[in-house]
Amino acid sequence: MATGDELKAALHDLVDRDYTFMHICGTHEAAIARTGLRSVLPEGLKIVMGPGCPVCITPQGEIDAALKFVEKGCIVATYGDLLRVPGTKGSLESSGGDVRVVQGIHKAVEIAEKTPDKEVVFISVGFETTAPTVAATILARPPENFSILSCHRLVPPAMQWLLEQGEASLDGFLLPGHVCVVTGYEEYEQFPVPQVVAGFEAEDILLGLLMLVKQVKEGRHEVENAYPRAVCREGNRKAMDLMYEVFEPVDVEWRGFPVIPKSGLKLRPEFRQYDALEKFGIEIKHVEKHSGCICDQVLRGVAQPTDCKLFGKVCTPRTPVGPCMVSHEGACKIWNLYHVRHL
Amino acid sequence: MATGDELKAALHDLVDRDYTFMHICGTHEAAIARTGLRSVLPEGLKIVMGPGCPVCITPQGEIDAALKFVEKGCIVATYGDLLRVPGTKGSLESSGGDVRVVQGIHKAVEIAEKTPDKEVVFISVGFETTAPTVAATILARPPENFSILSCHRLVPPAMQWLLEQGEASLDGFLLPGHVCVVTGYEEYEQFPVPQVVAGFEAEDILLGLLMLVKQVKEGRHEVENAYPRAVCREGNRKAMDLMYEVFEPVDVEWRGFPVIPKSGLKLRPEFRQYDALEKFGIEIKHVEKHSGCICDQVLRGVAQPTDCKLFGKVCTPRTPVGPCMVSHEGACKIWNLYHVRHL
Amino acid sequence: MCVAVPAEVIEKKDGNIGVVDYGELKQEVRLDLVDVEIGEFVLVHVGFAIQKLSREEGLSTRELFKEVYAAMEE
Amino acid sequence: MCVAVPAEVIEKKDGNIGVVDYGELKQEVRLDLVDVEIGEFVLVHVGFAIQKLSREEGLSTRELFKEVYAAMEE
Amino acid sequence: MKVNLMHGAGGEVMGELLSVITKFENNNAGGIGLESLDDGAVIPVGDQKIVFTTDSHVVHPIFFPGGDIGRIAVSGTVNDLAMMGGRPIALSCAMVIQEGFDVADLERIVASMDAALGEVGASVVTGDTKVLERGSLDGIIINTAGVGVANHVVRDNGLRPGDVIISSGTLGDHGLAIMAHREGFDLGEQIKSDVAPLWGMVERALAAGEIHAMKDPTRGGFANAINEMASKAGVHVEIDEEALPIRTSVRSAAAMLGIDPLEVANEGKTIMGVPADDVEAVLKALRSHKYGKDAAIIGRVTEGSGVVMKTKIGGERFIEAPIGDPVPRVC
Amino acid sequence: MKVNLMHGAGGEVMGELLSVITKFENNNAGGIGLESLDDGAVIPVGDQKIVFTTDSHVVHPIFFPGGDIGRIAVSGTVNDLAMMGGRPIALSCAMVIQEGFDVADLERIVASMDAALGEVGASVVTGDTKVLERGSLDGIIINTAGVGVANHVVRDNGLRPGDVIISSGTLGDHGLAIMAHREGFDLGEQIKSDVAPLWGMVERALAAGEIHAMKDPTRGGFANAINEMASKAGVHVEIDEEALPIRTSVRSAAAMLGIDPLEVANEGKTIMGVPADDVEAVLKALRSHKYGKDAAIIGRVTEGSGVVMKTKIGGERFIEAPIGDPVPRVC
Ligand code: SF4
Ligand code: SF4
Ligand SMILES: [Mg+2]
Ligand SMILES: [Mg+2]
Ligand SMILES: [Mg+2]
Ligand SMILES: [Mg+2]
Ligand SMILES: [Mg+2]
Ligand SMILES: [Mg+2]
Ligand SMILES: [Mg+2]
Ligand SMILES: [Mg+2]
Ligand SMILES: [Mg+2]
Ligand SMILES: [Mg+2]
Repeated sequence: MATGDELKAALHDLVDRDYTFMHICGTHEAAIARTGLRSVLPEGLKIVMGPGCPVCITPQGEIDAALKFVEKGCIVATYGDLLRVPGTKGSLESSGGDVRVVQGIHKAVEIAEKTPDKEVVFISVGFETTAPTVAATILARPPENFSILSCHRLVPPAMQWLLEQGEASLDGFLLPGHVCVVTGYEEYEQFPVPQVVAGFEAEDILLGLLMLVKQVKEGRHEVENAYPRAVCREGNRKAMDLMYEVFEPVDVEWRGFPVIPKSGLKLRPEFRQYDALEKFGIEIKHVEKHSGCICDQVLRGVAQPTDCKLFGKVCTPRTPVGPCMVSHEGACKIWNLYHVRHL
Repeated sequence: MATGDELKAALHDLVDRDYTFMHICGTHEAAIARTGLRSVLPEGLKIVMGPGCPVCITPQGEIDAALKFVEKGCIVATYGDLLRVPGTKGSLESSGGDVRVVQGIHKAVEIAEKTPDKEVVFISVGFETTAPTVAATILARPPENFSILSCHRLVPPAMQWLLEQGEASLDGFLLPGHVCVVTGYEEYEQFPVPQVVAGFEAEDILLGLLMLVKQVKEGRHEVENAYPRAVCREGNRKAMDLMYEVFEPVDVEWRGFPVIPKSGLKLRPEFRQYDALEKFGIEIKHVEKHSGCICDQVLRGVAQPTDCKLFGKVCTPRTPVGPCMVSHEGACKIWNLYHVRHL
Repeated sequence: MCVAVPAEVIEKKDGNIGVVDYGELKQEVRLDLVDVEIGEFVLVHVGFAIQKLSREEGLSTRELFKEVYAAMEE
Repeated sequence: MCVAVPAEVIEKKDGNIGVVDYGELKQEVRLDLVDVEIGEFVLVHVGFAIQKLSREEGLSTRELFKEVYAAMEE
Repeated sequence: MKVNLMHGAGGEVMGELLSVITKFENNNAGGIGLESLDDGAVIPVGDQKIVFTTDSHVVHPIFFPGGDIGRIAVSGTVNDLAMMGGRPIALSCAMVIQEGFDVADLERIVASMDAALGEVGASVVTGDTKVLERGSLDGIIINTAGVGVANHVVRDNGLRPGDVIISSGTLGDHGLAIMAHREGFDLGEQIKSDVAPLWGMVERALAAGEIHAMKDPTRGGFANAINEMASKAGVHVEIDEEALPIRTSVRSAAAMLGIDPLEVANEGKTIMGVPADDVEAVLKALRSHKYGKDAAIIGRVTEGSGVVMKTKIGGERFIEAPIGDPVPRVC
Repeated sequence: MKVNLMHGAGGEVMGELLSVITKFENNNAGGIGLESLDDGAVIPVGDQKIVFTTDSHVVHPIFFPGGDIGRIAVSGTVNDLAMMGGRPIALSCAMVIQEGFDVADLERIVASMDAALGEVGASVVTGDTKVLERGSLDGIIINTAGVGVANHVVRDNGLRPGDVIISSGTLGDHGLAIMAHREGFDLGEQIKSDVAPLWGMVERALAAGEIHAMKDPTRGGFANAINEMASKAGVHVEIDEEALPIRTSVRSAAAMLGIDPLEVANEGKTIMGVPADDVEAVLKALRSHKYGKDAAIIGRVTEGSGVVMKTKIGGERFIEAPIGDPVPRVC
């Protein structure tokens, strides 16, 4: 890998005007924050956040549904990330129910196997990176007392929607490395903007930025790969095939966004027995966002958290108003932690 | 009231040979133990215990049924006395369920009124003293989510059964004062043995004993009343009428005894909606007693707790084997506490 | 069996409810099973008055003893 | 999104299960989504290997930078 | 074996659990240690005798007539120090709080602790707070430990034949206040807990005469405390039923609930063994303090073992440490 | 307002709860009191400086790789005493136990406490036991309070510009051992907690040189401790990411679980501020003890405020006290 010092020097050499790039990956934002990466960028080079955190973009109605399973006495298994996300009435963590943090869906299935007299519902969030793991597990036919609440989302439809809005004056996109591990990046070639697939070490991100600046300067718009040790153009076909064997795309709302066509994943009819919503007769309800929250603009890259009047006052990591203040990968939360306090 | 000293002197004057009287009231035993009454009696005068503790004589199957209501998620309300009585699998206290100690059935009904979304089952033990309070409450038509497990027992059928056995060489009976408050004592006149209704102060009991000794000496066998401030021959007619309006006698097992004809109380058909057994489809199962336990003999007055090989060794108040070691009014428990330790 | 305690009726309320005094301790109890007036004494069991107590009879326990014992003296 | 960590496959078991080493830390992971051999590197996400990592490609990131930067020098 | 509720209720059963829990080889810091199971320990530091004790407090309801968990948490530890002859100096306060607990209630509790501290001139100087998630704790647990300084250490094992047993006041108030106040008995606030920090009163008694043994009759009540004192000292104690100070309201509630007032906790009383010559002076000193005005002679110590009560009827019966917490009974 | 879990996780949020819980007027016994929120309090008794501290311990699971709740209960209090410069003398032990708890587990816990006590020559001299009914507590809570004696009191607010920050060893071990061991991650015993009583090590360091400030990075981890030390002293602290001692296995688990190892508890470490002249000697003393062999210089103190980390890439970012207990994240 190239050293950080070389990359920083190259970027400083190269950047001669203002550039704004968007990443659409919470893990990119977390890495940027953790490594203090913004502090080493040349002036003028800005990274803004897109809708890349699967927890942030899970609408409140889906969290409320998860809480309904708790109420019904189910064991609810999920990733730790979802524990503290507030629904209309509290969070999974404060629900007092039997909520288990698991590493992945296979561990939730193990719980179901061990407690055959209890219903186990797995709250299944995640983008294309995660959905294939769910598909592989469902294909192995888990026991009858197991089901999932599918909150999956697909990245390209959201990116397309963003580009159609055309609000943010973006010079290009840092593509989500781990999504592309699975999907490859062929699908992104349809978008007429500079794009680079990047990994998650500071050096990976610096390299990605360097390649983006170069594309802009050279007037190109294509998809380049700065993460070749993990990503190839075709991705992981086996994983993608499994995903589409089990799921089909569906129109769905994103938190802070309207309904985006074909941007969600629903179990195909032959796997409906694992659909917790159908099994328990629960419907996802749309919940109106708090009026002052500009999360939608933040997630579209047209506003920064500090542009929000509620930021740091009414809306804090402890009393989150919008989704972006909720997740560890949420833009507002990360800004609250790393950018604002003393700078 | 006559003073204790006068009564003691009179008893000592009078007792010239061995006398054995049986009381059939746990509260008598408790009073005797609490006041150290046996220590002031003349030598030769013995008081033995009969089946007078409603907790002791409640068969294990009925406790198991109470635990089933806990399992079914009902709120179980009962008197504190029943909390620690072991069923086949633990006690109400250790069940982890929503078990409420109430002063009486009316408080259980209040709970049902306050929690309309929960079933409330009242575990209803007690002799004729208690059953009318239950009857009065049922007649007022409690809410639909309320029902009772009727474990009631009647005293005279058990006394008749005891007399028919003829094992214990008893000189007479101290009749249960508070049962007779309600029933009066006319019904006891059928039994051809000396009987005296007694109250629960030390002086009341001493007076009762004095009257019993006198009957024996005079060769009489009748029912006399040493508790006239509370008991009259006809009892409380209003209470008895209510009791029989709601309940009908039924053949039933007593813990440590066989089935005694017409010795229990069952809700009459028009009140069956309040019968928890029918409501939840639960049956009382007969549970075999531990082989070494001689509780049945203790309760019939033919053996003392210290005659039992298990007493104080395998069977202690903490690890009760038989019913008599369970209740605060149980013969074995009381002997363990007050008689055996250092004497 | 049956813990029961004497108490004085100090108030009557609607719905067969009365307030009794056990001795520096007052409580509401049910009066369904007895007909009593304020100032009378009752025996209370599981929160219900189960019988009126007669003061005169109560006082006469001493007499009762005297009778019994006197009879024996002979 | 998606925390994923590289690990070396050190054992393969029945039922699409493998043991990986993240660096002084071993764990069983699911191999449903990849075809790998012992000694190869994978990227692990939510307990599943989601892709093989190519060592050669990994090493060539430095080359990639050099290429990119060299191209710019011109 | 599993721990059960009786293991926590004092008396003989609790002894079994204690034998496990006190199996420390490192159990004494050169004074009186864990092995003596007294109200507290004594640690010599320099030329001073430091008294040290702890208690965790769980009370339902947390606010009750006459007090609250905060007042108990301070009084319990102040009193254990006082029972050793120690002037309370500093307390620690460690709260374990359930998620969802009302902060306004915490404020009340802290204010109540502060008031009790003020009565005896002690301070809470160090603390700890843990919050547990819903479902893993019912309400709040407050632990206090206390550090005091004793001029003259008093033990709970010092009864001697010839001693007179004094109770500093009425018995059973706290336990019956709690029970009467619980939902379902509708007795409201008619019985008040006696919870109080006793150092002021004990200090006067210590100055007035010799005290051979002292203990606060908390868990398991008087019945438990007097048995512990008798058995540790290897003496017989005889109690006069008629001399026992018990409030009429407490007696009434005890009768109604089927509970022995000698078996429930007191939180503002001490039981003392005092040599006959000093009884008058000690009694006078106790009665001079607001928390000791009902102090009474309730029995005497002789050679032998066990605790016997002379009943009103002239009978005798043993007073035994209760097994398990008393439960209201009605039949 | 209701108490929530974040109120118990250290940091700024906890501060809000603490402002309620520490609102005692009687908060100081003439030395260092509750107001200073240090690792413990100091009480002058005679010519001695008594150090006093307390902690309640709730750990799930109660037995974990490298230790158990008993070892934590003793180490936590011994370490708080040590952080004040106090030699641990006597501990109290108050257990609140759920009905149904296994007595064999209690025996193991007591033996483990005893072993930890033996390491530093302290004793459990007084105790208390409560048993709660099923459903009102999840497992066991052990409170210990500790009494120690200090020749020279060390505070957690004593950092001065020019001081060097030392960590006595690797960071994140305990927190990640607990998390990795929890059901569902199947990492078994690969990561061991660092739980240990540190007095022996601290004693050597105290003898070797001057220590301006000392704190054990327990709840909230290093991130919380260093922020508290910086803000109490009114100084700026700069940490070198590359100098931080973190085990490879801890790093791996942290990456896999999405957890920052600086935000989880350590139970056998101390963070010190040492004047430059004494750094060598203190470091040598620490490394001479088995619990200090990975001791390292990790940063420095300058004028200003806040804690900043120089990252490997040459960037800068703040280290903030965490909000809420870290939860494993996967996406
Ligand atoms: S600060 Fe809060 S309210 Fe404002 S945009 Fe962010 S999440 Fe929404
Ligand atoms: S001692 Fe126990 S086993 Fe023996 S008769 Fe009594 S209850 Fe039965
Ligand atoms: Mg004590
Ligand atoms: Mg104590
Ligand atoms: Mg105490
Ligand atoms: Mg603490
Ligand atoms: Mg003492
Ligand atoms: Mg500390
Ligand atoms: Mg502490
Ligand atoms: Mg600590
Ligand atoms: Mg105690
Ligand atoms: Mg310190």
